[in-house]
Amino acid sequence: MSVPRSEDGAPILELRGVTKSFGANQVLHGVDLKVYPGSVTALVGDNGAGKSTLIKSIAGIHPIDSGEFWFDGERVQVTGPRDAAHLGIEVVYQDLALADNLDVVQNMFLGRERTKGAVLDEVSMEQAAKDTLTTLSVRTLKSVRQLVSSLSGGQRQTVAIAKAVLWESKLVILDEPTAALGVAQTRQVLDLVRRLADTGHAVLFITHNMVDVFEVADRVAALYLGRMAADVPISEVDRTQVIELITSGRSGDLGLDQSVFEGA
Amino acid sequence: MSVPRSEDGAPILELRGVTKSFGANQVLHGVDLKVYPGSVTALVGDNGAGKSTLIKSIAGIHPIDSGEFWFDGERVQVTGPRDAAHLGIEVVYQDLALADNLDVVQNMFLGRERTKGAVLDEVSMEQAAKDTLTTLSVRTLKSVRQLVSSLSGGQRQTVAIAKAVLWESKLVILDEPTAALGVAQTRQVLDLVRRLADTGHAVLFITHNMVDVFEVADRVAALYLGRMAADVPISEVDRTQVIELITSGRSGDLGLDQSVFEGA
Amino acid sequence: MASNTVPTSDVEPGESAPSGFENDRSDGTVGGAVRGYLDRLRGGDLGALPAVLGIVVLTALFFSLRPETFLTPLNITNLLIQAAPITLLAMGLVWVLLLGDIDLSAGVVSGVCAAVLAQLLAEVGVPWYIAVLAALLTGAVIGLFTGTLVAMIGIPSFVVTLALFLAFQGVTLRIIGQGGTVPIRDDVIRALTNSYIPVGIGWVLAAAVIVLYAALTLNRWRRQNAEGLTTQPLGIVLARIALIAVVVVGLTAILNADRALSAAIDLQGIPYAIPVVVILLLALTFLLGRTTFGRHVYAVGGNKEAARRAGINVVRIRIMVFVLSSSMAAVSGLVAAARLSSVTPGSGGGNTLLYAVGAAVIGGTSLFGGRGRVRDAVLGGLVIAIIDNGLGLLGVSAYLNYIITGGVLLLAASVDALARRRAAAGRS
Amino acid sequence: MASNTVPTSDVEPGESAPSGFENDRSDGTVGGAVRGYLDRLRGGDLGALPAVLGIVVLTALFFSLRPETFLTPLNITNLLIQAAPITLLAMGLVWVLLLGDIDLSAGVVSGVCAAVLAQLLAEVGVPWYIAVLAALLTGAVIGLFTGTLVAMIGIPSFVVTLALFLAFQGVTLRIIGQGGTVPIRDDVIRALTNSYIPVGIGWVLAAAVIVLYAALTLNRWRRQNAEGLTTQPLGIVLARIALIAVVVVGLTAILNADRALSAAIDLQGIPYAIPVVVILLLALTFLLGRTTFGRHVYAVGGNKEAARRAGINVVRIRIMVFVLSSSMAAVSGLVAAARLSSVTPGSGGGNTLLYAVGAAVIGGTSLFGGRGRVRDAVLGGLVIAIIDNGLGLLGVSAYLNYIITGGVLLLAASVDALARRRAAAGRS
Amino acid sequence: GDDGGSTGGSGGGDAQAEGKVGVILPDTESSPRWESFDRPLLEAAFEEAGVEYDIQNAQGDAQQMQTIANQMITNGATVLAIVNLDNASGAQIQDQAAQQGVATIDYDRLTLGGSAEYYVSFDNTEVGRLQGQGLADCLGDEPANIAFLNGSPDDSNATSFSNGAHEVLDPMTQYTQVAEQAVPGWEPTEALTIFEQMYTQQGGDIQGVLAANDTLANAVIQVLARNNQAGQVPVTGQDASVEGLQNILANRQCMTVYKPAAEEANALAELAIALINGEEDPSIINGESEDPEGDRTVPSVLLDPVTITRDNVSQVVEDGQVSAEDLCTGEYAAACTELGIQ
Ligand SMILES: Nc1ncnc2c1ncn2[C@@H]1O[C@H](COP(=O)(O)OP(=O)(O)OP(=O)(O)O)[C@@H](O)[C@H]1O
Ligand SMILES: Nc1ncnc2c1ncn2[C@@H]1O[C@H](COP(=O)(O)OP(=O)(O)OP(=O)(O)O)[C@@H](O)[C@H]1O
Ligand SMILES: [Mg+2]
Ligand SMILES: [Mg+2]
Repeated sequence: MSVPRSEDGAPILELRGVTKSFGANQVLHGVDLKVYPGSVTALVGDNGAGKSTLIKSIAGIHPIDSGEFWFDGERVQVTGPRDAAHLGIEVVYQDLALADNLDVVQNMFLGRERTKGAVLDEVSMEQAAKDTLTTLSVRTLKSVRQLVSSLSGGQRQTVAIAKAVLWESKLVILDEPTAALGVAQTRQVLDLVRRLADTGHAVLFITHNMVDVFEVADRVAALYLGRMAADVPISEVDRTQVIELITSGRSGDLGLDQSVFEGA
Repeated sequence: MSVPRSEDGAPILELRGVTKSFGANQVLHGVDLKVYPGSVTALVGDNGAGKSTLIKSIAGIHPIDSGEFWFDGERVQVTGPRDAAHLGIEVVYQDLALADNLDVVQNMFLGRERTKGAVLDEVSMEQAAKDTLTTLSVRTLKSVRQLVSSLSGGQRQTVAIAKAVLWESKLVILDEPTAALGVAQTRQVLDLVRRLADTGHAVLFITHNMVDVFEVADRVAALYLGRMAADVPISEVDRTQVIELITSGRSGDLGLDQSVFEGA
Repeated sequence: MASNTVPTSDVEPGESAPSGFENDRSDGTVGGAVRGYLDRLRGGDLGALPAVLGIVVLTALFFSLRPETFLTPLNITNLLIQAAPITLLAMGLVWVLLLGDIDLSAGVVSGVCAAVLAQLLAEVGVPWYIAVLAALLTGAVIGLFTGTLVAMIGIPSFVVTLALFLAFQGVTLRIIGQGGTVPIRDDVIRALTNSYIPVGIGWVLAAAVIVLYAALTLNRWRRQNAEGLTTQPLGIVLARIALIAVVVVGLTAILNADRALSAAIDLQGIPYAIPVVVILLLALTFLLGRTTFGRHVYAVGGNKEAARRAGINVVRIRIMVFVLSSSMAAVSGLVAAARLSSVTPGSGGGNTLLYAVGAAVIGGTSLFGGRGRVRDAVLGGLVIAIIDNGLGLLGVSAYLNYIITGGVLLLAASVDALARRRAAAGRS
Repeated sequence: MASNTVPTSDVEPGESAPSGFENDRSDGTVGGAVRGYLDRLRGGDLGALPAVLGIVVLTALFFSLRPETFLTPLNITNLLIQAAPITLLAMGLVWVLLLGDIDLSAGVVSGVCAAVLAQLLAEVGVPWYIAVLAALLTGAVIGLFTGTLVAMIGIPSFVVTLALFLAFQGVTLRIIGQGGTVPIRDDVIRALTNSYIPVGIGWVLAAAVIVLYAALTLNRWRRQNAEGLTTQPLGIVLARIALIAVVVVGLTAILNADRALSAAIDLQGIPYAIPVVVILLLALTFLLGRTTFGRHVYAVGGNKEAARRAGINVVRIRIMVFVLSSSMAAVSGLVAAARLSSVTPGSGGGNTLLYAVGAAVIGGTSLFGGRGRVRDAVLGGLVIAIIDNGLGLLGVSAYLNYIITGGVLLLAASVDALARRRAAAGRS
Repeated sequence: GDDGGSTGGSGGGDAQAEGKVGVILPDTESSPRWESFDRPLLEAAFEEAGVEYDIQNAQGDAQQMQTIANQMITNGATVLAIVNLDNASGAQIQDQAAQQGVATIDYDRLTLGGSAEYYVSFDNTEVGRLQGQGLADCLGDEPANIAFLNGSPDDSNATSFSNGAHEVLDPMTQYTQVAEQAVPGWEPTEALTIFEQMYTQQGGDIQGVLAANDTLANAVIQVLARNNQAGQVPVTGQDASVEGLQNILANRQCMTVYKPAAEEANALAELAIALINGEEDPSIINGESEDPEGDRTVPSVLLDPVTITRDNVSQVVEDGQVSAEDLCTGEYAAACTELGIQ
């Protein structure tokens, strides 16, 4: 839609000092993050570092304990997924969240059904679903009227991704979207991520795959035990540094220093 | 336990002509497969090719329509997961299958609780669970008495893997075990897979990651649309060939030929 | 990671064309559609089959035991009127069950609404339409209350409605108060079950229903076909229209036949309660199957969290479903009151609710949410009414009646379960 | 993919040591344990708190309304006997609910078993222990039947037990005869609720319970501590033992006080039904919490498919749970029959079942399976018995009784729900 | 029914000077009378005599009745009157009361094998006999098919009613008994279906219906009305409820059995007061009843149930059991005028 902007511009989403606990278990410790339109930000971190918790907070699934969200230059309160959707944030969750009793088309249009008058416009939704799935290289799906409960792991993930990219949102967040995908499908999703950014959308992309990070990301943000260890342009780090940031929270000048933990 | 044997020896598990349909949807078409003790067989295939269905058939989750299972040289009937467990087959499923209302220790010992007299031996189970998890490089888990519903995606996967490797089974089947794992954890699992094979166990390993395939596998079996396109030693194929087998079912001399489909 | 394009020409398209969606292109023949249906049955998707089978088997059974009375126009009319209150109640409960919730208070709510109606008519003397409106409003307000407690406060629906089940018994007792029963004398209300549509008008209505159904079905088929989407072959569509026509014409003929037991009297025509049930069935089926609201109800029942993440206002949907269900309970209470021409403190109590839930479940609605249709209530309601009606003709003693009713219910349910189980051999 | 070893020395161990499991090492202080408990509460894990709060609030309420009678030894004894049948029934139902199933027939099963007992005593004249055995066996066989239908044939438990709910009403009616009652004259059976343990023996029993509890708890703590596993600090363990001791001693003192209303009569001692409840509570708690069977029940309730894949014989577990639950229904029927010294065709009917399920749910057991404890039945049963008992003292009219009972249930449930909801602000 | 105040020394030894009466009514469904007649009438009688009282309803549940009895005794009742739900559970309550030194009265239903001091009642078997006779009177000597619609199968009083009716009707050979069913829970909706099916099965060939009470009778009448037979087929009833009386006024019901609740309530109040005051042989005692099971005789106040037909409907109004205002609404006004009811 708009022209791509570099990360020097204003961030579309900015988090300041976000903290979040589950009972006694503090998962996020004052996390700052900036996501820019027209660029792909890779969010990396060890298992259990808090990546999914962070993006669920952005999406309004979890209320946060403290911290600020700024979207498009304004401070916003996100109290539920509906708020996030209204802002123009679309999310593919790691745990997918599909309604198993509905079919592929119904899931893809859930919450945003097309209607003709009061009546659901099944014809147009079915057509649009097929078109989108085709661009994602889905070739083994027998029918778009199949219940998602009967889909393979990769097929489910594709449906979730297709659902998110159907809507031209300002910010697309993808939590390990290629984890269950085959070679060809992964290729399509990476291309899609790049294409989204190139057409001016902001993309936040969680992955454990370093190859993917260095292929599509413009920036990389590393979480270490719930703290943001680094949030830098991809050009400033190499693969070994990113892995160090993930596993130990620091790498050379970058990352957290001991004082952070002692201050806690 | 036993000394490693090469794939020239007798296969521990052999499938002959396994077919399986879900209603009108035929998913497996006469699949043959051999898995050898002391070696890692990578099962690859596109999303929806039928990999998970195949291993669920082996594990007795799905009854098959026709075909034969041979285990350790004998023809066997597997009518449920209990049969598979008795044979010495241990499986990590793609959809994990953990009881969300139980904690990590309880899940890891589910179905094989240790007891002292009639009473559960919680102390020894907790200790064993901790030991196993530690070898899998789990560092962010706060407590082994945490409910698995509160675990991150990668932590859940680790628990499922830990549950399977606790038992020294003859055949270990892993369905995309590293999909949600971080860099370090993936490393540990790959090492573990190799170690299992080197100590004489048979491993059947499903993955979409070609790097992993070529790192740990001794053989590679490629499923294409429910048909076994190739089942060959890793030394006979290269990466491009495997990808071709996955995406088109054939590569040069290898793979299915047109007549297979015409015969159907 | 070379992205190979797949040589589609290599493989035979009919079976495994890798371009996908091959099952979405029907082969357009009736035979293919029938095969598809049998495959679905084998796949465990039994749909209405078990309930329909139950109706057929029970009808055959009672007909063989009481050939001279069971299938007379009089008894069929009785049967339909007997089935109406429970069916209406179940038609509301289906929605609650779709959410994975339960409403134990639905039966007594129907009693409260009927009591409101009766007292307004008897004590205040308002015209019937005001009283009906008030009763429906009472139902809706109760639903709003229940729904709010369940969806906003988050108390499990079982507990909320158990508490309300008790409380509303007291309310009915209070409303009815001295005298113990309130007779209903209003002719319009009583007409619901005690008067009959003139024969001519009955036939016109029947024709209208058939034409409307045919027009809508054919139009839908035409449109889908034009877009090249999944459709059933025209033959099947026409066959369904024919089936509906036969059922409607057959029932109309039976209800329009003279069913008086003595020659002196003239007793014929469709009882007004029947079109009420049919219209509500059509309206609710439309709401559930063809509108956004219905879609969201399924989604909330299938996976609340997924629905929430998709931006659906889960709280609103749940509240609205309880309002709808309690309003249907009110309608059911009205019909039951009309049938008895009076309201007692026990109205809607006893086994009313369990029968209604049983009707929905036997019809095919799942108690765990996400699976069910409005017509399930009608089919299941018929099964239960047939058992009751047939046993009444047999005139067995009370204890046998309990045992046989239970036994038949069990049998009906186990046919269903066994069929699904056989099918499940092919499922996870 | 370099596998860096993590420089553990870099980070402060107490908070985020990357070696994991830090929450498993308790800091060993009482303060820490209390903080942990508060954190768990905030985290939404309320445990027994809402039910205990309910008991306390209701007691305070009724005490303030009827200060001269509510907390007298006589009334407390009455209360405990009143609570016994419903508690016993709920103690069985908890297991069924843990599986995510329901048993609508449990109430009438208790009636059938009581009818068997009564007829064997009255008509056949067998000794009491044979009659009791036969009643328990009847319960077990019924459970086997129900469980088989549910677990092997795969009919939803709601439908099976709805059908059996009807059928068993007929069976009781058959056994007892229309409009009949069978009096129970056997002294041993009647002693359950009408005779009392001699004061001295009562004190010995109380002491035994306390010593046993202390020994088991301390031994467990010692063993866990020795292995360096998660434990509660000794202070907390001792505090819990003290709490149990206070409750047991207090209750024993109250029940051993003379509660006769006229000076001429001598009425004191623990009713025999109380140790029956306590022993079953302890035994079932052990079975559920400390054995493989109990663990598997939780697993099946939490995720049937995961349990199946883990090699658990899901069918067997479900059948056994139904056997257990129906046997407990039989025990409940015995106590209820002893209390009335008679059995009628309506025994176990009416609201019995709903109250028992309500008791389990108010105690904290989930209707969706996987969450619950045996003690929930006791706590919830007490809540319901207190409402009943207190309202009986107030002497309100029938309609108000219904409304107030419903209202109080609702209130109790919403306190729970609101607390959980506040906590859920911190959950997904 | 709440006395509000504290009774002070409820456990005190001298029950002579003061006491408290507890009354437990059985349910709300077998008849509307318990909540709508007995409760207010008893309240009025006790208030007049200046006795403390507590009236509760067991809501059809014997366990509940047991609980209420416990609570009343705890609350210091010195006299307990119960309408038992069945003999054995009633006897249990009375035994327990005796243990605590509380005197008991059987109200309306005699507890066989019980230990009540007194018994106040209409004879339930007699009620059934009146119904049988009433039906026979309406039918006359013509041969007729008759159907029985009995009360709840788990209610022992329903058995007494039907026994009485059979006693009268069984010897009458001109009648053929073509159908007999018990109505679970006295539920009128069930009764409707049950009778509808009887009627259909008999091809409408039913000339008389013995319905156990007015609520069941009304259900029968609805079925008859739908077949344009209301008024042609005599139907019996019980309770003299407004609905039943209106059906009688409109000629749809042939008779009902009236049990003047006021008489019964007053008798109970009088006996209770006598017991509290330690009176021997209250003058109101007019007979005694056999308790074959307990092998004893119980001093009784036995009241006569009255057959009400269209001719003596006015008696019920005159007794004040039903107000003319309630009865003579709308279409019934004319009949009331005709019969001189106001
Ligand atoms: N509902 C919850 N209750 C308690 N703890 C939770 C909850 N959800 C997550 N956690 C904990 O929070 C931490 C972070 O979890 P999160 O899912 O954000 O990790 P992640 O970075 O997405 O990991 P992964 O790469 O494995 O997906 C984990 O230690 C997890 O155990
Ligand atoms: N229960 C079911 N009912 C109907 N179809 C099913 C069912 N389970 C799987 N399928 C279909 O079978 C095919 C194979 O599924 P399977 O899960 O075996 O794929 P897979 O090779 O494991 O794919 P992935 O790599 O995505 O995990 C898919 O097309 C899927 O839609
Ligand atoms: Mg995650
Ligand atoms: Mg798979």
